[in-house]
Amino acid sequence: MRIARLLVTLFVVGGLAGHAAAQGRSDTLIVVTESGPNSMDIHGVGTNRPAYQASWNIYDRLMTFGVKTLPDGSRMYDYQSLKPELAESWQMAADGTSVTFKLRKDARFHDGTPVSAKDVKWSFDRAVTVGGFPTFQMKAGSLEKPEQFEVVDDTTFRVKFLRKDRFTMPDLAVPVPVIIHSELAKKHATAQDPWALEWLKTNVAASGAYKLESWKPGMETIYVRNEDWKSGPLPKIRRVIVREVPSAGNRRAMLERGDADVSFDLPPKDFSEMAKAGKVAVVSHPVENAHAYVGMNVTKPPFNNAKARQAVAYAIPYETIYSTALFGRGTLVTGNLIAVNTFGYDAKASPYRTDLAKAKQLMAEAGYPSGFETTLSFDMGFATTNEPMAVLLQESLAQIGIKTTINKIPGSNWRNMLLKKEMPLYINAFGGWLNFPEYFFFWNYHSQNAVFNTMSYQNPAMDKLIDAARFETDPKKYAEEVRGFLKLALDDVPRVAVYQPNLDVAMQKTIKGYQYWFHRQLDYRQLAKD
Amino acid sequence: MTSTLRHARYVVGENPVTLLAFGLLIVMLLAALLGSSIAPYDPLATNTVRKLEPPSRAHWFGTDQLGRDILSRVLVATRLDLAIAVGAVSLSFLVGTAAGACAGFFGHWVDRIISRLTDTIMAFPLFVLAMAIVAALGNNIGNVVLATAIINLPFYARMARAEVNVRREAGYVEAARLSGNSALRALRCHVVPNALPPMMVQVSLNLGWAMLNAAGLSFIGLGVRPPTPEWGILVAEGASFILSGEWWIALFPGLALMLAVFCFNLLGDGLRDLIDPRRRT
Amino acid sequence: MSEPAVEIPLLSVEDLSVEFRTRDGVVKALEGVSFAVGKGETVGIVGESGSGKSVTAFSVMGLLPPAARVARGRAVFGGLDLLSASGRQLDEYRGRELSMIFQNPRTALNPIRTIGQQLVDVLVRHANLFRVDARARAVELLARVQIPDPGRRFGAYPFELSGGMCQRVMIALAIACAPALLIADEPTTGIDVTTQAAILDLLGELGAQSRMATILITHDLGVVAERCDRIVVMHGGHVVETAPTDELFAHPRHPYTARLIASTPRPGAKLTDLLPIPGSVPDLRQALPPCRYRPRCERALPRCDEPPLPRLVLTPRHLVACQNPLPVEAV
Amino acid sequence: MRRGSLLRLVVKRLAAALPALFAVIVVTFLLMRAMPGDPAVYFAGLSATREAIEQVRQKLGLDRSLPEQFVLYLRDLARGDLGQSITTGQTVAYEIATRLPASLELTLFALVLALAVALPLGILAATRPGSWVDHLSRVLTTAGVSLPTFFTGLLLIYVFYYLLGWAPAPLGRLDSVWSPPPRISGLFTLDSLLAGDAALLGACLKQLVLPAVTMALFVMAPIARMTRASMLGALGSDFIRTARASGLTRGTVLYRYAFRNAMLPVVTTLGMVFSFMLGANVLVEKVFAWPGVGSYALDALVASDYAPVQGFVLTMASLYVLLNLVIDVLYGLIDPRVRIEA
Repeated sequence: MRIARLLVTLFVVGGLAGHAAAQGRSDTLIVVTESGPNSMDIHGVGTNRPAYQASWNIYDRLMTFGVKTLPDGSRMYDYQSLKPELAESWQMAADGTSVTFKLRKDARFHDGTPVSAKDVKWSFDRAVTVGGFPTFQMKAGSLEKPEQFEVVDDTTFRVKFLRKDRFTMPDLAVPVPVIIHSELAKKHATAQDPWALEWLKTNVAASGAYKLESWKPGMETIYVRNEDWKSGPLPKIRRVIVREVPSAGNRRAMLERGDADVSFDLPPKDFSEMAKAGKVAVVSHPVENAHAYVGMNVTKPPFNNAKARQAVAYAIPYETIYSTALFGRGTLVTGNLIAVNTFGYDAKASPYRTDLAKAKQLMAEAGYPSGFETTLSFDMGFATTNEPMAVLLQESLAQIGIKTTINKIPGSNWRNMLLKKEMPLYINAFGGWLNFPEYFFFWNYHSQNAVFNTMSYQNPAMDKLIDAARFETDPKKYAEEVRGFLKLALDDVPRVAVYQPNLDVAMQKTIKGYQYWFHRQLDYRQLAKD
Repeated sequence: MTSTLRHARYVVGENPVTLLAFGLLIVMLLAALLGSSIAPYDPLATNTVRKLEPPSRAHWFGTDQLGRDILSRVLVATRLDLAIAVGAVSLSFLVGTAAGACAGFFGHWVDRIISRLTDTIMAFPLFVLAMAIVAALGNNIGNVVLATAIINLPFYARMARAEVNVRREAGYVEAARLSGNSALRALRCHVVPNALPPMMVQVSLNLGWAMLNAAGLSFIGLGVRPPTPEWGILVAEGASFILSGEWWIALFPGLALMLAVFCFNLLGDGLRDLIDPRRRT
Repeated sequence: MSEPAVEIPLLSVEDLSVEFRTRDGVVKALEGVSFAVGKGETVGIVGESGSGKSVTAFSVMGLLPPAARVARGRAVFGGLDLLSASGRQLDEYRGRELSMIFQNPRTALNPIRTIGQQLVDVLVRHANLFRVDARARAVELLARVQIPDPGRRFGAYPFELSGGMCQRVMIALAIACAPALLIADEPTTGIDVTTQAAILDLLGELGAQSRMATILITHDLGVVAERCDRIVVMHGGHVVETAPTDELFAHPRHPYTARLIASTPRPGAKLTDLLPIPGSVPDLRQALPPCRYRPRCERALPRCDEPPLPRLVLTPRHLVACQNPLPVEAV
Repeated sequence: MRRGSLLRLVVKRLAAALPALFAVIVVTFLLMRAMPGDPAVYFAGLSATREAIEQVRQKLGLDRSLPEQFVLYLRDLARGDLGQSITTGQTVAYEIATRLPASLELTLFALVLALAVALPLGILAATRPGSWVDHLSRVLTTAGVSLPTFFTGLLLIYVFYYLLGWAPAPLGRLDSVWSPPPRISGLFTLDSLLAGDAALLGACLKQLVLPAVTMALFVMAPIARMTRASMLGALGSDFIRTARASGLTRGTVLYRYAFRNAMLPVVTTLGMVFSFMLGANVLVEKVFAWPGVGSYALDALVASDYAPVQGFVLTMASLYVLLNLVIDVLYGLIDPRVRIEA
């Protein structure tokens, strides 16, 4: 032991202790994360989630959401209030068919070029044209064609509406419609690549609050404050270092030892213990419009039988999963499909609970008195919670005669498997950015059969209710329609919601100003370090 | 026979470490044979009321996240781990030795082809090759065994080739041929039996390595399906609990894994002593 | 058994017993071996392989393998008992006062060091020379052992030389510091037949030039007959007879010596005259009779089974270990 | 070694390695395509429509037939283009160029550490075979090789970083308060030494210790074993007897005579150990967030990102060929007999 100490001392000679130095700098934020951005361009193909965080802090959008403080003192974005970012003001047309934005006159890109309306148009044209995720997201707000976007003059920009859609305005404040320095980008565009997708993947043409100082994919990303940022109050943090630390254990250790300031994505157990230990602050928000569920493929036996599906819903050991796999981080929903903080939430809506006798009886009614065999699949990338959940589920299902083989599927294949829609029984999760029940149901239960409708559930009655709710203007009718499709989904039960996950974040107690965002990424602009 | 026994006794007497290894092997074999009957609990049964309990009188090795008894899981895993190791090693031993023996015996183009193949495997970063094989062929135990066998092949092929070359030149084969035996028969009856003993040493050393390899694959999530207990998986599961102080979840299966590999390695040394006292290393 | 020598012998081995611990039990490789070597004298040690010749030499040099143990005895050289000397003391003596050359000279030299470097290593160690000066001495030595073009050979590796050349290098190593005693253990084994005599002649010359005593170990009586002053005959780890060369050949007293002489080809003898020695070298792992030649001996008597083995002093320079020695007229 | 013969040796060995390298390329290519995941689906994102997926597939060139894809791949390779990683968005050549030094540095450091312990242990054991020192060294090194590296790594982090706080955070090559030295070799320790920055060197070494120890523990056993065996062989050989008979000191006999000869098989073992380490440090890199090629390949493999895996395997295979070449040359430097034959 003494030799080891000597060795360590030897190696320390000359090096000042790393974390002491890090702590001494109150305007530097050290974030540790499982994986980092793979692109700086949110419009690119295959852009991953951490890239949204990079994009969110580097680029500006026309508008952003306001902030509200919850009863427990935590802060979150306010969907009801749109606030200016690059646009200093906007005006709805009297006929309601367009909106006109006035851009800030003092807004500059990082290279000093003023931001103009043609940059906005180029950026929006790009988002609706390149295909894939950005186009899809724009479409969710009825933003579909370049013709909708019009440059009025250098600082005036108009968006024409295709139809009356209450998602159009908020959709302009989500991460996708970023404003890109079009002149700079066009210099790097080619005939094959008119939107400079290649170049913008690794380069930045932005006007946002942070500049990219250095980016080593797979290692770290360093941001530095844009001192000339005018689209909001100047951020307090001068420099942000985002380090990729793949091991959750290491991330936790670093937080607890003060070597890191903030970390998302830790196993629920770590959050629960850190919250108890009290060394670091743990802030939690139930993720809006999200749940983890047990899905069943309704196109094939045995789960084409609603009774068999109900049997599963009665056999799930909800409480045990909640306390054991989740360590109580999240909200137990026992089948309820509308999240606690989403319109239409009704604590008593779901009839389901753990009731093995009832489950057995349903199995018999379904024509499977002696059970059946099937496979239970989950995404290996989320094994921390999925695996104990699967094991508990397997054990419980065995008691009603359903013998399952657990199938861990590597992340690269999981999406493929979801797309193929062949897995009979699986654990999965969904979360929507826009916090509306019909938005959720449209993607998950509508017979357009989007990839999120993993159960291949198709029911005209359901479609009718969802479609009606999407464009409903009468609040009363709307509430009724929501109740309607919820009831239908609960009766048919192609999927059983088990819990609503939390967005947990652990940070040093000196970190102030954290707020929850629907995109679940960290907004450096709001943070401060005492 | 008695002289062999006396020799064995001498080797063990000379080398207490070998004795230790033999002891460990016997314990391990017993655990593999009787595992499920001597395990105090059902290794698969969860008991969430008693989750994450440290070692106690009721649970000597503590319990895991789902309240399963770790001692029982470690005990029951012995059989599977041994099976993976033995399966992988015997597969690569059989195929590798046969290929290597053919290469060494026939020479010429047979030798060239087989040597190229082994060169190719050797040039791969072996662990990544194993990962890719399991990922490509499907994530199950059978493929873990296969992948481990493939990355071990070159060692056996090369060794068998070298041994056969030596024996061939030593004249066994000429003699057998002159007395009217076919080449293959000479290979089977004279060369292979003589080359076997030194290869057995390799087998023993390799068993340990195969186990570690399988455990490594488990660690990154490839291999055994939950809830089947397997040491590598148990360590991997426990790894995330180390920092929160639940060290027993990873430690005990880790120790079991280590002891098993340790035992095979020492046993290889002991075997070598038995076969050839001069080549002891 | 004492040696009534005229002067104090250079090396006096007394009652030397060596055992080997093996997995099959203890092997008594040497038992009660005694003999002496005078200054400048050339003594031959002969016997079949396994008779203990080399073990005797290795014991004297302190080069026994770890499994061997000196059970009894002394080997006094220049007032120092070599058998109880420390490693450091031995290192001071070896190479300077007493040195040894081995059989198979090609493997006896370090394969990855030039022969010159190896000579220099020894010279630097014992002759208090700097490496630069040692080089000149080394070339000189190579010339002395009649290696042609010594300056160029200095940089040669052993594998570039013939066996005979290597043995010359070995000899150069051994005589580098002008030792008082040189032990040559089968120096011609592993060497081309045509050069064997040349090597032996070189050894003889060097011994004569510098009054260096030599122990010549061989299984070939023919070799020692011409070159040695005295001969020690060994069998099964015992010294069975010691005598001046002429007397030994004229009047061998031990039955084994007689057989050995009879089995050695000599000039003028016919092949049909050669007699094989019956039986084989005793297995030293078994329980042994006091006289280890007993099972092969045609002159054995019942009292041969009774210990101890007598050691008869026939003349001050002729000793034999036998209950029933041959009469003088036997040959 | 004469220059001509060295050159001939190099050329001959490289030519002989070409078929194996080509086979490696083919096998990797096929293995990657045999993966169950569909990169087009994966990278198009969850919300992608079928058309979007097809678009991505076309962009990645995966809509072509396998032979076509292979020919295109070979054509790019011939131009020195290893392709682009979709996960990180960078070219594979760039990533490997920046990450390989990290892996090499870790591996070299671990090897030096292992040698520093294993060589003396092996020699000590060889000079006293069968003694308690011998047994102890055998048990210790065997224990090291019996531990799965990921387990050792986690344990070391827990004890030395989390509990004792002696080691720095397991955060890759350098704490973020430091900026890396100007790039010369890519090895931070060497570069900071060249830059004359002792403090930076200290910081680099601090990060290196735990992962290097983890790896060193694992490879000590084969080195110690081989050293012991070949030392035993050398010590029992005739020329050592000659050296002792010449009264050379114990040190000279042990090091200048026995050890140098014993080095030959040890060097061969070292080559094997080194290439094994390069392949096996995947898990160590993962545990210590070490930005090497191993963790890069692992991530790419999990994501079915073809180009990085292919590039990684090819780099490793080439490295393996080079390494064997270096060992042959080294062998020639130690052993004059080999020189002549070559």
